[in-house]
Parts: sequence; C-alpha cells; structure tokens
Amino acid sequence: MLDIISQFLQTTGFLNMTGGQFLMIIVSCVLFYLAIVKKFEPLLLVPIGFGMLLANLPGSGIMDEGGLIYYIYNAGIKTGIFPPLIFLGVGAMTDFGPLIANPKSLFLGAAAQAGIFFTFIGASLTGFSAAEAASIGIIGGADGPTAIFLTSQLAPELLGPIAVAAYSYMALVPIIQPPIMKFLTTKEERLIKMEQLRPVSKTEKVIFPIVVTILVSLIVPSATGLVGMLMLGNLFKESGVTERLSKTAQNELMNIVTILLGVSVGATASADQFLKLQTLKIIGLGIVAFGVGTACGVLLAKLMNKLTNKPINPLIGSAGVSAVPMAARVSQTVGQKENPNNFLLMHAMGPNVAGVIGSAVSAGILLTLFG
Amino acid sequence: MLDIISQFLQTTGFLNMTGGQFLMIIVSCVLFYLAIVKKFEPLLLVPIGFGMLLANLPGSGIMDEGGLIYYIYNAGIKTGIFPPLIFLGVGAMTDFGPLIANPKSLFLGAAAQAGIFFTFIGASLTGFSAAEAASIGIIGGADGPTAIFLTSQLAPELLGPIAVAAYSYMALVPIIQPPIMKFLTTKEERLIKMEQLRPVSKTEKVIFPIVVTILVSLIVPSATGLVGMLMLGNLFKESGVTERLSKTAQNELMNIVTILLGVSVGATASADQFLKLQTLKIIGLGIVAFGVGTACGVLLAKLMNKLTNKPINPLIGSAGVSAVPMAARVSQTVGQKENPNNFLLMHAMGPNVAGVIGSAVSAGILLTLFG
Amino acid sequence: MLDIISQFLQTTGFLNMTGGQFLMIIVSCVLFYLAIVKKFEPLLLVPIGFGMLLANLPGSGIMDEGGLIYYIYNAGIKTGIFPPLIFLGVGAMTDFGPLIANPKSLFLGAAAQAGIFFTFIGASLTGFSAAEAASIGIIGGADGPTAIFLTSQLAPELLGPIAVAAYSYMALVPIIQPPIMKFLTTKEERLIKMEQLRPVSKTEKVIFPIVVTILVSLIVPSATGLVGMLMLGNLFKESGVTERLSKTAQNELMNIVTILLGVSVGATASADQFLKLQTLKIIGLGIVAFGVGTACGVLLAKLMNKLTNKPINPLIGSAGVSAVPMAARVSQTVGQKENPNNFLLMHAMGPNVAGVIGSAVSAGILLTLFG
Amino acid sequence: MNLINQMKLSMDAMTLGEKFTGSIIVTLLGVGIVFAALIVLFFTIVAMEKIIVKPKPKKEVEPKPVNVIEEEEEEVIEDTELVAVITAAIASSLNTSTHNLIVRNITRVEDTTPSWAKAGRINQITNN
Amino acid sequence: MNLINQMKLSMDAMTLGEKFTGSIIVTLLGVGIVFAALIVLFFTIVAMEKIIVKPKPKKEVEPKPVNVIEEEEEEVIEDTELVAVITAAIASSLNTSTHNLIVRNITRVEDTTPSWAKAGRINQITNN
Amino acid sequence: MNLINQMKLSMDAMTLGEKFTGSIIVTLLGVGIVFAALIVLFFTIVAMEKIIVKPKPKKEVEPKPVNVIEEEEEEVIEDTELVAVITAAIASSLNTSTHNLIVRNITRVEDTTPSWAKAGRINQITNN
Ligand code: NA
Ligand code: NA
Ligand code: NA
Repeated sequence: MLDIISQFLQTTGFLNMTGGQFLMIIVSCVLFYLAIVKKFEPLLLVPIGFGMLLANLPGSGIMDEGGLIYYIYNAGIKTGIFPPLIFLGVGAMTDFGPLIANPKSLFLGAAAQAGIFFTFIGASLTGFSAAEAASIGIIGGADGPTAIFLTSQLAPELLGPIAVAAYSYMALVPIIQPPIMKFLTTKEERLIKMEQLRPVSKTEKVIFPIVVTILVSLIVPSATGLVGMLMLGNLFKESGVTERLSKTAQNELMNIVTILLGVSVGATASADQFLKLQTLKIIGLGIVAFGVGTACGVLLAKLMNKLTNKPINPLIGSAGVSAVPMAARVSQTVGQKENPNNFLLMHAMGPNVAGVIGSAVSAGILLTLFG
Repeated sequence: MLDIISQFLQTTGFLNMTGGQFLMIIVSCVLFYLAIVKKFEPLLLVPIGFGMLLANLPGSGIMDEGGLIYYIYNAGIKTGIFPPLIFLGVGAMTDFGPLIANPKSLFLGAAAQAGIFFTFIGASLTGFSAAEAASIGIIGGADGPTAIFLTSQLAPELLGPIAVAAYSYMALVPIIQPPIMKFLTTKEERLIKMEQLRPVSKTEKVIFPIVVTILVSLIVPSATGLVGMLMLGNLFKESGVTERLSKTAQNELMNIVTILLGVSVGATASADQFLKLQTLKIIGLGIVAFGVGTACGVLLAKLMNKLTNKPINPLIGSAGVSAVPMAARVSQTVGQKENPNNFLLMHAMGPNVAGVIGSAVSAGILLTLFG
Repeated sequence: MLDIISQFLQTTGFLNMTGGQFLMIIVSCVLFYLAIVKKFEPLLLVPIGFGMLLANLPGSGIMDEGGLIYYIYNAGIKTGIFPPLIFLGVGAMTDFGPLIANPKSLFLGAAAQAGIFFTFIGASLTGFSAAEAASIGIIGGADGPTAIFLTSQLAPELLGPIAVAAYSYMALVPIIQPPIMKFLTTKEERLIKMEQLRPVSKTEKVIFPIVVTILVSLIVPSATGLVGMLMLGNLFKESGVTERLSKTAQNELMNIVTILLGVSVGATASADQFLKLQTLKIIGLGIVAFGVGTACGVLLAKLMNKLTNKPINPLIGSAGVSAVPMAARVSQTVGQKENPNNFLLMHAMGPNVAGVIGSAVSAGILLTLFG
Repeated sequence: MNLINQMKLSMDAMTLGEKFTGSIIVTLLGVGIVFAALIVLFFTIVAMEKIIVKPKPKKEVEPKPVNVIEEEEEEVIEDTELVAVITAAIASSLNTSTHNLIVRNITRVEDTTPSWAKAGRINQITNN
Repeated sequence: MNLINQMKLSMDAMTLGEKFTGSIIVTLLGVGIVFAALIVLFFTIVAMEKIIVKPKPKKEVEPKPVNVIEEEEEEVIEDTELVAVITAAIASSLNTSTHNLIVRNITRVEDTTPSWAKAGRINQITNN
Repeated sequence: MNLINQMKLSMDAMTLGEKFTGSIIVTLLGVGIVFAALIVLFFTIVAMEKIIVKPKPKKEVEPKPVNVIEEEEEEVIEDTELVAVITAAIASSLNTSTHNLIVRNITRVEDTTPSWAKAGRINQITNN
C-alpha cells in the first residue's frame, strides 16, 4: 500500500515541477493581475495567461499529443485558421468610413508600419533567424491577430513571448505614444484643427471591402487570408442584407475563437521556450517597434501637413500603428489637452484602420519573403 | 535591389492573372450586386461570391493544401457535415403544423420532385456522367443544403455552378413560377377557397419529427443525415424543453456554418472549373428542373382536386418544390390576385415543407444509386 | 425494372432491421418520453436519444467511417475535447461563493465521491475490467461531462449505457436521495439551523479558480483538462472583465457542444453494444453509486456536526454528490419539510459545487491508474 | 439494375438509347420511391391523427398535474418503466425471460417532493 | 534576391555586414511595397469618390422603387444580366461568340408580383 | 502497485480475492487522494480568507482610483513590474543576475492621460 502511494506521488506535479515552471506560473499570475486589475486587453490576456498556466503545470500533458490544447492548437493555430476568423469579426466591427472620407490616412497607416521593418533589422542583428526577426518585427504592427498569424507560420516557438508582448504593448499604447508624439511635434502643430470629414455613402462603404480585397490580394497574395476575412466581415456589416452573419461574426464566432486561440497561444509558452534570454530581447525589440512606428506616423503627418494645403494635425499620425481604437483615442486625448475643443478622434480613426490593413500587408510581405 | 523588386513582382497577382480569373472576379461582383442590391438570397450569395472572389485571385493559395479555405472545405464540405448542420437550424425554424393538418400536402411535395428526375434525363443525355446528372437534377429540389450535400458527395467539381444556380433560381421563384401556374390552371381553379386547417396538437408536433426520421430513414437510409438533422432541429423546437438548443441551432450555429459553407462552396468555383460550357448547360437544366417541378406540383393538385371531395386550389401545388417559404408566398400572391380574400399561404406551407422532405429523400435515392 | 426495385428494396432498412435495433428504437422513444414529458435532463436526453435512434436505423451508416456522426464523434468525443468545453460553460455558470464562505463543504464534496470507488469494487467483482469498472463507478460522480470524459478515454464501448444511466439518475436525484437522507438522520438533526454564510469578496472569487487549477492539477495532473476548463469558465465569470467570453461559454458554445456531444454519445449505443446483460449491471451499479455517495455525504456531515462547534445540518451532506443544483435543492426541500423556515439551499450549494471538483479529481485518479 | 450500375460506372460507352432507357428507369424509380415514402408518411399522419386527436372533448396534451403526489408517483412509475423497458429489451435480445433479470431499483415512496424535479439542470443553474 | 534567399535559409554563416545589408533591403522592400499597396488603394478610393459621390444633388444610393412593376422588370433584366455575364464569360473563355451559346431563360412578364421577392429566405422563415 | 498494474492489464486471470483486494486498494487510494486534494483546497481557502478578508473596515477590493494621476503612475509601475517579473524569471532561470539583463522600457511620465487606458480594445470598438 505504501509503495502504491509513493508511486502515485511520483505522478503528482509537486515532485516534477522545475524552477522554470514555477516561474512561469508566477508570470501567468502577473498576466492575470494586469488583465483583471489593470484591465490590459483582458479578453486575450486572461485566456493567454490561463493557457500559460496550464502548460506549465507539470504532468498535465495538455500540450502533449492527445492533450486537450494540443488538439486545439493543431486545428486552429498551426493551420492559421483562427486569426483570419478573428479578423472576420474585427471587420464586422470596423467602420472604414473615416478612411474612405480621407484616403490620405492610408499614407499614415503605411508609414507607421516602418516600425515592423526597422525592428526586423534589429532582430536580425541580435542573433535571430530571418523568420524569427520577421515575427518579432510584426509586434510593431500593433495588431494581435496579425502577429499571431505570422508568428504561427514563421516561428511558432516564439508565439508565447510575441503574443504577450504584442498585447501588453497594445494595452500600453496610452503610455508609450504620448511622449513620442509630444517630442516630435510643436505646440502649434498639436493645435491644428482639421476640416470636418465628408459623409460617406453606403455604396462606397459596400464597394470598399470588395475593392480592397481584390487590390491587396493582387499586390500581396500572401495577405489574402487575413485581408479577405477582414473585408468579408466588413461586407457583412455594410451590405445591410446579412445582419445575421455580421452579428454572429462579431460576437459568438469571435468569442469562441478568442477563447480557443488565447488558451492555445498561451500554452505554447512552456518554461523551456519562454524563459530564455531571447524573450527579453523580444520584449525590448517590441517596444522599439512601437516607438519607431509611432514616430514614423507622426513624422509623415508633419510632412503631409506641410506639403498639402488641407491642414493635418500630426497627432493623428501615431494612430497609424493600428492598436484600434486605443491609438486613435490617444491622438484625441493628446490633442484635447492642448485645446479641449479639438476633436481628432474621427480623423485619427482613418490612419488607425489603415494601419490594420497596413500590418496585414506587411505580414503578407514577410510571409512571401521568409515563409 | 532591382532584381529583388522584379522577383517580388513575379509573385504579385497582376502578372499571374488569367483571363478566366478576371472573368470570374466579374462574375463574383455580379453575385454581390444581385445579393446586395437585388437582395437575392444574400445570406448565401454574399459568402459564395466572396469565396469565388478569393479563389480566383491568383497566388492567394486559399484553396491549395494548407490554405485557409482548403481546411474549411475539407472539414465541412468534403465530409458532408455542413449541410446537415444547416438542416438542424432549418428544422428548428420550420413549423410542420400545416403539413400535419393536411397530410395530402405530401403528395404535392412528392410530385414537385419530378423536376429532379426529369432533369436527370436531360443531363444524362447531354454528356454528363450519372453522378453529375444527379447533382444537376437536385437543383430542381429547390433546396440549397440538399443540393450542396448531394453535389459534394457525387460531383464536387460542379459545386460552384450548381450552388449558384440553385440559390439564384430559388431567389427567382417569384418570376419563374407564376406564368407556369397560370398556364396550367383555369381562373375557376385559381379562385377555389380551401377549408380552414384544423389546429394541430403539441403531441402531434412532437411525435411527427421522430416518426418521420424513423420511416424515411428506413425507406431511404442514405437520407438519414439530412432528414435526421432536420427533424432533430424540429424536435428541439417542438419539444418545448430544449429551447436553448433550438435557439442556438437556428441562430449562431446556423450562421457560423452558413459563413463557412458559403465561402468554401464559392471557393470551388475556380475559373478552370467554372468557365466551361457545362456551366451554361447546368444553368439551363436548372431552370428546366424548376419549371417541371412547378408544373408537376400544379398538375397533381388539379388531379387531386377532381378526385377528392375537399376542394384543393391547384396553386398550392407549385409550393411543393420547396424554396421555403418563397414558393408558398408565390401561391398566396397568385391566388390573391384572382381574389384578394383568398388566403392560401398556410395551405401552401404544407406542400412547401413536404417538398423539403421530398428533396432530401430524392437526394438519398440518388446517393444510393450513384454514390 | 422489377429486379431493380427488388434490389433497391434490399437497401431499405425494413428488411435489414434486427430485433435488437427495433428494441433500441423503442428505448430511444422511452428516452424522448422521459425527457419531453417527464422533463428528465431534456437538454441531454433529447440529443442522446436522437443519436441512439439514428445509430439503430439500419443502413443509415451514420456511425460508419465517413458518416455524419462518425466525424463528430472522432473530433469531439474520442479526443476528449467536448466534455472540457462543456465544463467551461458550467464554470461560467457556477458561483463558488458558498464554498469559499464555508470551505468545510469540501469535506462533504469529498465524502460523496466514495460512491464512485465503492461501485468500482462492485463492478470489478462482477466481471468488468478495471477500465470499465472505473467508468461505471464514475456514474456515482453524478456529473455528466465527467462521466462522459472518463468513459470516452477508458471504456468508449460503454458510453451509451453509462451516459444514459448517469443522466437518468441525475434527474432522479429527488427520488433517490430523500429516503436515504431520512433514514440516516434524526429529526433533530434535520431541524438544525446553520449560521448565515459570510459575504465573499470579489478578490476571493477571482483568486479561487486560479488557485484551484494550480493545486488540483499539481495533485492530480490527469484532471487538468476538466478542472482547468471549469475554472477558466469561472474566471471568465468572476473576473468581471471578460463578460463577452463568459456569456458565449455558457450559452452558444455550450449549446453547440451539448448538441454534438449528446448526439455522438447516443450514437454509440448500437443494439449490439447496448443490449447486453452488462447494461443492466451498469444500471444497477449506477444506483448503488448514487446511494452510497449520498449516504457517505450525509454520514460525514453528521460526524462533522458532532466534532465541530458550528452546527452543520447533515442534510447538506447529500448535496456533495454533485448533480448541481438538483442535489442542493433536495437538501433544501427535505429540510423545509421538517421546518418550513429552514433555508439550506445556499449551505448545500457549497458541498454541491465541491462535489463537481471532487468527481473531476476522482476521474483524474482513475485515469492515472487505468488510462 | 444492370443499366443503372453501368450508368454509375461510366456512361461513355453507352448509346443515346441506352442512356435514355437508363435515365427513364432512374426517373420512374426515383419518383416512385419518393411517392412511396411520402405515402407512408401520409398514412402515418392520418393514423396519428386518428389515435391522438379523435377524442376531442378530453384534452390529452400534457395534462397539468393537479396534485403533486400523483405526479411524484407517476415519475416513480416512469422510472420503473425505463428500467422495465431496458430490461425487457435486453432480455428479449438475450433470449431469456425478464424474470431472471429484472432490477427493481426504485420502490414507490410516499414522499411528496414538489416540482423541483421538473426542470432541466442547466436551466436551473442559470437561474441561480 | 540572393541575400534575402540566403537570409531565409540560414543567417548563421552571414557576417554582421551581410545581415545588415540584407535587413536594409528587406526594410526598403517592405516599406516600399506597403506604401505601393496603400497608394493604389488611395487612388482607388479617390476614383471611387469621383465616380460615385460627384453628382451630389441626385441621390444615387439605392433608389427606392416607386413602382412595383418597374421593380419587377428590373429584376427580370438583372437575372438576364447574370446569365448574360456568365454566358459572356464562358464564351470568351471558350473563344467563341456568345451568339452560339446564349440561353434566354427568362422573358419579360407583365406580372406585377409585389415585394415578396425582395427578402432573404431564411429571414422570412424566421418571421413566420 | 503490483496488483493495480495487474488490474490495469487484465483481470481475467485474477482470483475473486485478488480482485477484491485490488479494488479495496483502489478505493482507499482514490478516496484518500480525493480527500487529500480537497483538504489542501480547504487550507488554501482558509488561508486566502485570512489574508484577504481579515482587515474588515478597510475595503481592499479594487479601490476606485480617486485621482487619475495616481492611476497613471500605478500603471507605469505595473508595467515595469511585468518586465521586472519576466526579467527576474529569466535571470534566475539563466542563473545570472538581473543586473546584467534589466530592460527599463518605461520611465515614469508626468502625463495625466485619463481613463481611456482602462477598457478592453474590442469592447471599445463595439461602442463606436
Ligand atoms: Na498596424
Ligand atoms: Na424540394
Ligand atoms: Na461528484
């Protein structure tokens, strides 16, 4: 009887736990703290943290062949299905009206992707492979599903740190961006008032997702999955005849996929994958990516303000990084601190949603080059 | 650097697009137009059109092994899982009360399936294989999930044209049927008023789906999947104790499956599969199937009106083709034009839902013969 | 032509039906009767009955390779994915507050699992293998998803009878438990009033699921899947920041999985698997398991009442079997019959939810020993 | 089924006449079976109506139990019924008498538990 | 693409200088293509605005049909249009004239069916 | 675990006595571990109560920040905390001091951004 008990004890996790696993459990608890108390992107950090927790409980076998999350991971992450399904819901939630009304926003949405490629340089030079560097760079896209999609295809072993970094920095956009925005702009620039946006017709809104799908897919075919689903969701929303599908895409389908995606991504962060020096490098490079993206957006907005006759407040440039709608709100808030009557939110939504397209395009380019 | 750019340009879709793909993109835009502006079955034609669009954007690889829709197609269409799941939702939405109250409707629902088999003859004689001819004939069933199910099992290469034809003609039922109905009936027949339907007890409604499942599955075992799920959905609805399941079956589950099914079916319509002479034949045979089905339903209703003592308005015969509830509304409208006080809708719902069972049975027979 | 008809008749189910299949169809109709008219766990017995019906219609091929339910069974039951997903929803519906307020409830939730292991003895001695005996014992856990999970992993051929027995007895808890509870308690004991439960802070409720996941998974790693998902669902509920996910987990996701799980489990009950002497043994052993669990819960509660200074009404002990919230309501009702002013419901909810954890732990132990 | 089997395999070698004959057979068979199936349903519905609906004055549909005790008893009986049905089914399948097998798992109780046995478990959780 | 291909395969053997050059090329290429793509979208949106929005006084967006007959006719035309488009597509793909292929499946009807042709099937079921 | 292993493989060759002994061991082991697990939970809950609930007058649960500046500072600290925790975790896992590794990614800012940092991204999109 005693030997039976001792044999059973061998199977418990207490005796098999490594120090790394213990540390990872603490890391997952920190994620819960940030998500629940600090409300940092809780919809993703709670599932990611929980997946991380489960994967580091020794003996759970949850990511081993035949384990619960093993199946989910293989069905949804490895195949690259989950991120486009999330994009379907994001598309059904997104209003591209401000972008259609002011298509110059697209340039800002393009400029802010420079952070992705700038970080790629840094990552290449600090010992990462090209595929890994591309996955790290995409953190600068400030777009969770895009980052998870590209990483799952190029460097799945980095999914944990990259997802944690991407979502954490997206939550921290209100802290990361304002100093950069202020440093790069003058008080006069920050006070610029922009013309009111023209109303956008329903016809334009319906044609927009179709046209974007066609053009972007032709230019960067590897981006078709992400951009196509984003635009299909948007077409569900704007067509006005598929409200049932739009509602399901942005609610139940998205929630189901979010739970499964979050838990699976978190479960890739096993101690031996996560507790490496490279995780710190990724966290460091990630913030560089956000910073450079913000700066490039602001700088191009400054330039455009000078080159064109219509006034452009450079504060909306930072919204080009994506991080919808956080980054646009940051533009609004920083602007309003200078002049409480300056409403930049809708102007910033243009670059903001352009940034989503921009980072999906960037992911497609990197996938073409290194996939 | 220049050669790199030129190499990258090689990967873009512009240089790889075939004329056929270009034409298919236009076809998909026509589908969007019909679905969104003309409101032709938008819930399916928007996803189908989008799948078609994505599959014909060169280089997207969306239907290649490892592509997004490839996985969805293999999981849901090739296995034949999606159509029965849609039927689960259809069953949870369907009231078989009018059929139970007037079981003679079943004969009309049977007669209208003649279009399926008549068209089978035509297709066999015009160069299609038996499996293809069966799939083309099923367009006459006027029931989308049934048509997709049978075609996915017998002739998956024809999924695109058959699905487009089936849903287009279902949307066009109000244009296709009235001339046939008027040609085959006299004014006196169209003026016939029918007796009010008896109320149907809850007990009958609960027993009905169970009994139908048993009997139909015994007679045509291959129809079990479709008929079984249709009836399970109906049992969820009528039992009164599984409202949660009924609601989910007819809303979220159905919407999710509709999106995935539509996009996958559309994606089978690649240019080289779709742009063939046979697609035109399919479109032509499809309308024959609808017409013959309508005619047979009306003619049997005329006959029944003469043979039985209870009056039967032959206009309800056309509703036997399925196309729920469009065909029943056509009966109502054509009848009301002769006499604004004649309400045929509920009488026509009987043959209408009988037609759903009838076409599922027909699909089972064809699957048994050629599967 | 005649030989063709006769050949077709060969494929119908009428000529191929065995007596056993006929009997199973009647059994499934009895399940419908119990579920719909008697309202016995209809959410599961309707799908289970329907799966049983379909699987016993000869020639339907629904469980053969390539059949509809075959795919669903392999994707969700064989892999063990469906039960944890149901637990996700159960967790999002469960309030662990009464357990946190009175942690002694845990002992009662542990004691009531004795029925599982006691029944294991009985099953081992009556000719079942160890894996089968474990699956039969788990009926005593009075928890459907746990029973289905363990059986699917240890003895999938017994899924049908075990699921039917588990859900039937859970529905019959109000009949099975009261005589045992009265037999083992004195009138004075049944009249005991318990102190009001302290309020539980949000912080405790948030920390609880995390801590339980960690500790239980460390002690019994095989229980991680079930307990982890239960607690993730609860964290979605209690964190207050993931309401979207909580709602979807307890509604649409749970409903979808319930339908698919129920139909697949029912479809394992083919005549040749179900109509065996062992099914009767299972039904008999199942009720022993329920009875012993109830008795052990009550007896430990009596003992605790004597050993501690705070009064404990032994009637809440029976709630430890799980069968949430039925068993807790039984405690309430039996108590109120003695004294209409005695409200035991919240006190009984503690052992009740502890029993869910207890049976998941038991399943993990049995999986470790015999998996 | 010679022609139909040939059609199933390949119609390339068939003459137009053979194709036509084969298709006609398929059509007759198909329409015939569809009618046969729906005629069976017709008679079943008619029979169902006869059995269930006939006695009009007496309401058959789910009588609301007037008395909880009666309801309880019914339930006990029903459960016995389930066991009885399964027992009978297995017995007849094993070619033996039910007398050797019957399991009496529930005896009638005088307990008058009220209607909380009546609702689905999950719905009840939701209501908490 | 020599350097980039080398980077894709393995960067272990590359010098820091090569890595740097390669990365710079990737960056220029990447930023360039992103800008190229979004500039294409820019001109498309501008063109779309020109085509759709220009004639402001005249409301173009989905004119509510005043007359059901007209609407019906439109539909007939549209359907013909679908067939025409598919026919034309296939014809041009088969390198043949549409004259040899065209299928006239719907003739204009004087029937004035009202708006029940206008709503999606499933939504209508729901409303029953 | 000899007997249990034997039971796992096959019980056919076991005598009734062996089966009985084995089952009893399983039962004792099973009930024992269930109790052990739930006793551990018991003490954890008791400890949790001690730590969290004890100081009753002072409300601990999520204090509403009175002042946005303070809140902002907290956030900065927290983020530093995350980096610090990960750094510490990796450092100790790499057996090196954190001094060689620490990344100070965020410095305290005097900026008083209001509460828009507080809500989930997706929920906010929905509110648009
Ligand atoms: Na971006
Ligand atoms: Na039909
Ligand atoms: Na239990």
